[in-house]
Amino acid sequence: MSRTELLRKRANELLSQGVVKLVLGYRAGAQDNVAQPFFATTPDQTAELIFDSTCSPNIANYLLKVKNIGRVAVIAKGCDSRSIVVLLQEKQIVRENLYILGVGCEGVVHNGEKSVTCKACQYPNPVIYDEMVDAPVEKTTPGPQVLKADDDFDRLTPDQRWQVLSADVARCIRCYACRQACPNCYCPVCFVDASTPQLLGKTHNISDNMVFHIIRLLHMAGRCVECGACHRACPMGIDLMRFNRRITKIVRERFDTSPGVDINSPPALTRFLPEDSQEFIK
Amino acid sequence: MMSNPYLPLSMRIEKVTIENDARDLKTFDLAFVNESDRQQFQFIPGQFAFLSIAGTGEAPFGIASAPHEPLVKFTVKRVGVFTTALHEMTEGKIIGMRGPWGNSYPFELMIGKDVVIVSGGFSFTTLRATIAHLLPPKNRLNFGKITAIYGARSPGELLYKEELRAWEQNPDLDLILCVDRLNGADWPKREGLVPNVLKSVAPKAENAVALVCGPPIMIKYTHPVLAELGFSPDRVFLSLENRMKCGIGKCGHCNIGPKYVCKDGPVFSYDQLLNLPPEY
Amino acid sequence: MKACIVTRNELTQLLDRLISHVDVYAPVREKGTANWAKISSVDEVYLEAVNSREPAKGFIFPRCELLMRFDKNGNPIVPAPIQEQILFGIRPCDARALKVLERFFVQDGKSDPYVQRRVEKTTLIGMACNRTAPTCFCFALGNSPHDTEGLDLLLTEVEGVFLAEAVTEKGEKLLADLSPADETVLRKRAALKSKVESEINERFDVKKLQGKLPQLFKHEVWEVLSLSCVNCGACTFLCPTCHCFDVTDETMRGKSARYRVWDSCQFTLYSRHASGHNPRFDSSSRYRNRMMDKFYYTTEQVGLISCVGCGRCISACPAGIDIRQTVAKLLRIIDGMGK
Amino acid sequence: MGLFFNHQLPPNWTQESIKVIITIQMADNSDFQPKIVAFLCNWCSYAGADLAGISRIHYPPSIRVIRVPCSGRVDPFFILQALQQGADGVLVSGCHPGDCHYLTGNFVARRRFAVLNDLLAFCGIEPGRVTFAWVSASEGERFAQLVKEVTEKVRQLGPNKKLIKEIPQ
Repeated sequence: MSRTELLRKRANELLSQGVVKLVLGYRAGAQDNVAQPFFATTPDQTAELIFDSTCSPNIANYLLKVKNIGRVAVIAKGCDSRSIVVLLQEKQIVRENLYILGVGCEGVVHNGEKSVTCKACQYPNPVIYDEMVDAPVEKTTPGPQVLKADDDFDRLTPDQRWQVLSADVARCIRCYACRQACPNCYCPVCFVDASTPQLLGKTHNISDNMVFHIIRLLHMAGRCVECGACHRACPMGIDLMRFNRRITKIVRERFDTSPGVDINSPPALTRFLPEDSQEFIK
Repeated sequence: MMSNPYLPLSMRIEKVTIENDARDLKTFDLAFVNESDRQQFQFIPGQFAFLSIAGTGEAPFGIASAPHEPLVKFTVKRVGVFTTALHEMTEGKIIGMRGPWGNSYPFELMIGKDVVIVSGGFSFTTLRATIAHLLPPKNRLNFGKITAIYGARSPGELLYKEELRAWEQNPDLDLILCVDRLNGADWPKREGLVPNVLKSVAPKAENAVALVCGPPIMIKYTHPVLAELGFSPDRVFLSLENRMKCGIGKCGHCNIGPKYVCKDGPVFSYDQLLNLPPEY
Repeated sequence: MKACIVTRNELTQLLDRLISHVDVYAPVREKGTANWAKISSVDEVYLEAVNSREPAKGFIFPRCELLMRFDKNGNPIVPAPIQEQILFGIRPCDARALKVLERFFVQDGKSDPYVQRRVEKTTLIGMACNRTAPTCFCFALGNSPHDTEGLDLLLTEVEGVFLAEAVTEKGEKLLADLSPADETVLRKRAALKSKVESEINERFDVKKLQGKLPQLFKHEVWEVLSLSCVNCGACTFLCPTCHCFDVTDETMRGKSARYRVWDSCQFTLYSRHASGHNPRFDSSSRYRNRMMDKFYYTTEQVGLISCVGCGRCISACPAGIDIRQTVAKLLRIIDGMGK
Repeated sequence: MGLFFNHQLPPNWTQESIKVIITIQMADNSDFQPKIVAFLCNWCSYAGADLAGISRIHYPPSIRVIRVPCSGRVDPFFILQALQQGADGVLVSGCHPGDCHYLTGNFVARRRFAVLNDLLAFCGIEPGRVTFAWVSASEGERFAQLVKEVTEKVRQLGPNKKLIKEIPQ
């Protein structure tokens, strides 16, 4: 049986046996390049479920929508499962209400090719699950790696780096698709929406755009699992993964931890060690 | 360039009155800096205008004064950045105002009829304007019995206290004041929520028009009572407040279905609203 | 109106002449697709990607527009109007969208002066589509990839040369001293038209939709439809007809000014009252508002539906939502209601 | 006349030479006075600054102090906002690790600052625009020294041209 068939079979069983109230997965999407998150509530609906390289939205994002309806089965890729771990650590969802159907992932497509983040994926298989739908996939990429593009970028002078990045974020239309597509951006009131006082200007200028992206990253520090959902969501094609890769690199190198891998190690910025490096402090 | 509806007229703050014990409600009486503006600014009670502070922002408020009154009156609650800045303004300061926007209460329809005014909290403003507009002899004769029920959380929260005292003595107007709960306050008058008081006062419905303005919750419970008293939906008028940015039906924020509160409202008859989505 | 044949050279000359004395904007290559930019030479024009990443609405309704500057005493100063501008290579769907915006903003009585003065200064040279993208569905809404609505001049590439049809006086002026088109070209063009239209298969009964939508307000379908929506503003910001804006003041080092910036009905903040009460507090009501606005509200307001079938919301959606599927579903429900 | 000696120019008054002088004057960045926003923790660094003042230790008048209860209160947003508003430099200072009045405030802050520090470097904000330091209540001398260094560094960097917010006109 194909993976999709196995998936439908299990989803169907879980629903008909009443183990779960709802199966959260994907169905064929608008164009052939983005699958649509799908909420199957009856066994026959599970026939619509699919899992393939178009299933790029981070499904954990939708757990927050259905967290109050009882036990939910969720079809999770490696990155999705890491987001779930972060959400569990931050007490946004309850493990008992989850039934994680793990699926191995060979990477998702974006603009017709393998998504840039998947090319460096460290966790193609779920880090947490109740059952694997079929056999785990081979991890193809070697240990933590920064793309060549990043090395080249680092060689630039500060001014050149600023040039590149500010030109990129200058195109940001502040539609906040990046925020909305991210499962770990769940604040009831985002700092950009804070109105008393208004923290961030609404007009379009490099400064505000850049500050938006920097603060967004700081909020992601120790929480971003590099799923690339924001990167793929950006309608202006801003290279958000360049920022995300950097923030995870910083966290990895400074605090020797990767978010959402170990449920017992809380997000890096919520804890500290007395011996944390402070070479940058006078 | 054609007349620009976004340009504020400059107004001088003539008088600032603290209205309530909580001190978060202030009334600003504004005078036009330019005589020409004063002549052009023609409005009818029920309409609203945007107050504006350069570099801080602007926000819409119902006009609380009647057309014949010399100063334009606004009562503002301190909630956000703009209203806080406004509350810090003192007499003599210049601020901006643009308007008047929106429709008004249906005075043509009200002619020869009784008028029942139901209001709660600080949204009394445009109804205060209405009463002030109806009372002068030349207008008063055109209308039947005027009953006004006005309630607030506590005695200290009632607006325009001086004026209310005077109006209570006024034979042309039957004014009933009430407060939600007394908790110890010395209050000789009614205690109770506006809808209940309305029920007990029971103004007669035939040949009468009801004007309602208050918080969503009050409106919700007032409708059934009015229906019970026999007010048909087309004789009940509400003044709505939605978030709005432009006042001329362009910014999109204040839509209720295909209607814009700023352009087609803020005053809607209840039967109009029954045909619109409940987005207010 | 006048119709002429324009060879590539003639077109180049025409553009060069325009570029020399007005701002000419056109789709240029950007990040693997096309987007609008000011051009200094014809070579920059890039029409291979069927449509530009962003719609052309920014030219009459910018993402961030200065409404007024304030002097030291807080008196407003309105900025000077823009220069004449020409949009070259705009697609018929986007031109139609600009028409919708114009109708909405420029109405007798309450006109928006900022949009109005931009509209007056803008000339639209359209380029008919001879092929479609998978997300295109203008024809499904009863429009055509060869429509002239809203344009001043429409160019259609016919076997290496261009058929130029003037739609307005503005457009006709541009065609001075060009040879008129003959029958054969017009016939070939008609063939192209029916060919490209045949690439779009769906048909939507828009009249039925707008007539019946008001009855769907309390329908549970919105709950279902909005489940996969994450309420980002991508669809609305890339929509060529979405026109909602926020007014915001800025004060920096003594300078202060008032701007308007695009806003989206998909945001929670959009409809939240100062009191905290929010008439459209949940995802489904906001999703509903967008669909209703496209196919019902704007027909009440300006007599046109405000979806032109450009398909940007489809390709931009991070959740793979397809407005065509939504419309189809709504129509199915409406048919169901009939029985 | 001083002008001419400063710039070794021929003492003549032709339009030429005066134009040259003006250009030189304008290009001359030496009299750029940096504005530096300093977030000082109430218990250590602010007291340190106080001590510097009381002990009459001279340091450049370039800093604008904002007192915060603890370095842990310093939201990275504050730092960025200072730069947006036009500060040429930002100094953030709190108690030495272990001395925090709230025991662990500066430990938590330290991780946050580390990330911000690296991120700003990545974005191309010149190293030295934003400085972090630990200054105790007894280190008046050190505080003055620190301000001297920071001011000097920022003067070398020149005015903040990157994150400063120019509102569209």
